Amino acid sequence: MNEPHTEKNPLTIIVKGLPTELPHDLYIPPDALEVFLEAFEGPLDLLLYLIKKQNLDILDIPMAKITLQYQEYINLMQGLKLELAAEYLLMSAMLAEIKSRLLLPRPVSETSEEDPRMTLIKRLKEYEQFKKAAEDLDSLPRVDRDIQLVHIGHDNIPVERPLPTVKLEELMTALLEVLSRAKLRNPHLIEQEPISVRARMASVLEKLQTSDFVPFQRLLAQVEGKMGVVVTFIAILELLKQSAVEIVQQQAYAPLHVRAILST
Amino acid sequence: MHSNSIKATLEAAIFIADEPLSIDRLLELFEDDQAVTPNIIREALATLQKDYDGHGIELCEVASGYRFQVRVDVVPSLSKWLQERPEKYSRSLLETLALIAYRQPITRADIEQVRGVAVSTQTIKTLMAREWIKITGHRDVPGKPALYATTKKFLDYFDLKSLADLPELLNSQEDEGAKQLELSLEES
Amino acid sequence: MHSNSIKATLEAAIFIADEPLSIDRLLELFEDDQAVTPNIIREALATLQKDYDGHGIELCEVASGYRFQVRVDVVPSLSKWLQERPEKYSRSLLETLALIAYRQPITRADIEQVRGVAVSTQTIKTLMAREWIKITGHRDVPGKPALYATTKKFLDYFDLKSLADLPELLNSQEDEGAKQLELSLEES
Repeated sequence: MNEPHTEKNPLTIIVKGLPTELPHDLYIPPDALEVFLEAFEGPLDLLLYLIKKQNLDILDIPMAKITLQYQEYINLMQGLKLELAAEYLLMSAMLAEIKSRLLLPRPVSETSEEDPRMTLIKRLKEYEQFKKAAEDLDSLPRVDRDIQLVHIGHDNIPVERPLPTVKLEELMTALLEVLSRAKLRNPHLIEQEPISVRARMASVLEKLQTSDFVPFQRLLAQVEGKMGVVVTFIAILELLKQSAVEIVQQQAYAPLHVRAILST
Repeated sequence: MHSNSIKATLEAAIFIADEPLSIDRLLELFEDDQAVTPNIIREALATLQKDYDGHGIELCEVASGYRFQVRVDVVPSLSKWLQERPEKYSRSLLETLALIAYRQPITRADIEQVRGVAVSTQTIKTLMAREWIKITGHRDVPGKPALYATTKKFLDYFDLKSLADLPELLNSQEDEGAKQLELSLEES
Repeated sequence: MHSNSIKATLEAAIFIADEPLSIDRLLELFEDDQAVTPNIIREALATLQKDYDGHGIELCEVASGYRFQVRVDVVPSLSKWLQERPEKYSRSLLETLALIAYRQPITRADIEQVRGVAVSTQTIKTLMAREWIKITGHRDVPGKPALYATTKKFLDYFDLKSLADLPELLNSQEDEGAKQLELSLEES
């Protein structure tokens, strides 16, 4: 078994001035632990680091030792009340399980079940593969950092903006569509609006064409009952809103007069 | 520095710059090389200019310095290529145009009556700008609404000699539609 | 059209475009000239590429087409003018991107399985916003998770023509590794 070569370790910088009560190969001062944890992408990354640090082969991990080390890190971080992602604790449990299983004699019948160590090793190797792939990707030449793209402005080139084209058939289709829609809609309208506000607006305006001011009351003919009065009232309001008519009152409580505003 | 690599550096620099580069500005690239003088740069630029003979772009000297630009003789092919694909007219515009074509002269309120929704001012403006419709008069009702009709340009565009050449509404469903149109226009 | 003027037109078009141009897009330059085929364009581009030998810029082919770039050996001389600090990408973003690139199409759960940690929504968002990845479908399992794949823009950004040009994965030695594993387990 190789001894840990901490001096080759990229983390040696944060390794000075250690408290003596830390495990002998955990050369990290407590205030650097958070930084330390951030340096890892997860439990697999941490595990991979522990293995590499001791020049171990992934395929030949001494489970007991690695499990112990991993758990020491985890305990230390928990002791410092650092919030650990659940994945780290899950891995801790998994390692403990593998270790305990290896201590038990393997029954012959258990061959069909995959060796838990094998599963871990596969995952570690797979993660290592993509950790390396990410580094490779990062070192590829890339636009902005290594590659300068070349463009020439084209403000001086006039660009036409062509108008949309229409075919006669499209016009026909549009017409047929609007007509079939109108057909569906019309009976509806008639039922809902026996007296059309629109028509009433027109007749109100007609009455206003004859003389200057018309008394408000005269417009509200009662021949059509309550409904007629309401519709006429709405029509007048609508005309007022459209600035088609104006309403005047000489003094408070005096009769209202309506007059059309003639467009010139 | 070798003259070829001076030229290559100048070339790349002018290409990546956002504005024309003066000799002084280009000289800054060679601060560490005392041997590179303004004259050397001028010579390199002159050679570079010749290198681009027969190319689609050229190195030009403008008031504030040097820049690359597209050669005039390729501009027409590019201009057409750069043009954006024409947009399509909205269905509401086509319906409005169809109603004006088949029931002219017609007011905006008439169109709204048949379509059941408001006709946007933009639609009318677009059709007017295209000179496919015009105002032929005003209906003699309160508000004197404008009466729209199609133009000669409209007929020309659709390759029609007269409005009579517009396709007829043929089958029964269409007859029904035509009747419906009459009805809804009468009501308004 | 004369071959020289085809070449000049292609050249100018590639220079003014904001993105790499495909043969198809370039073909649109010659819509009115039936004689110009994709092969003629390819030949013209090959000649153009040679024309730029010894220049400060070069014509490069990437996944989505052709573009001009400053020659790698000239970039250092321009470094003074290229002061913008290029963005650095986090390890988690790079690892996620690597998994999508090599294992596409892949779900977020697949990525998390390999990395042993959760993939943040922000990471996926960033990759989507850069248009380096896209959703190509959904896996037919409960929850219908999205399947991610890389885009041509991703390849363009990393100066690659196709996924086959990605660096090879670390030798997985799966068969050999498995054998060794058996051995070491026997020993332990």
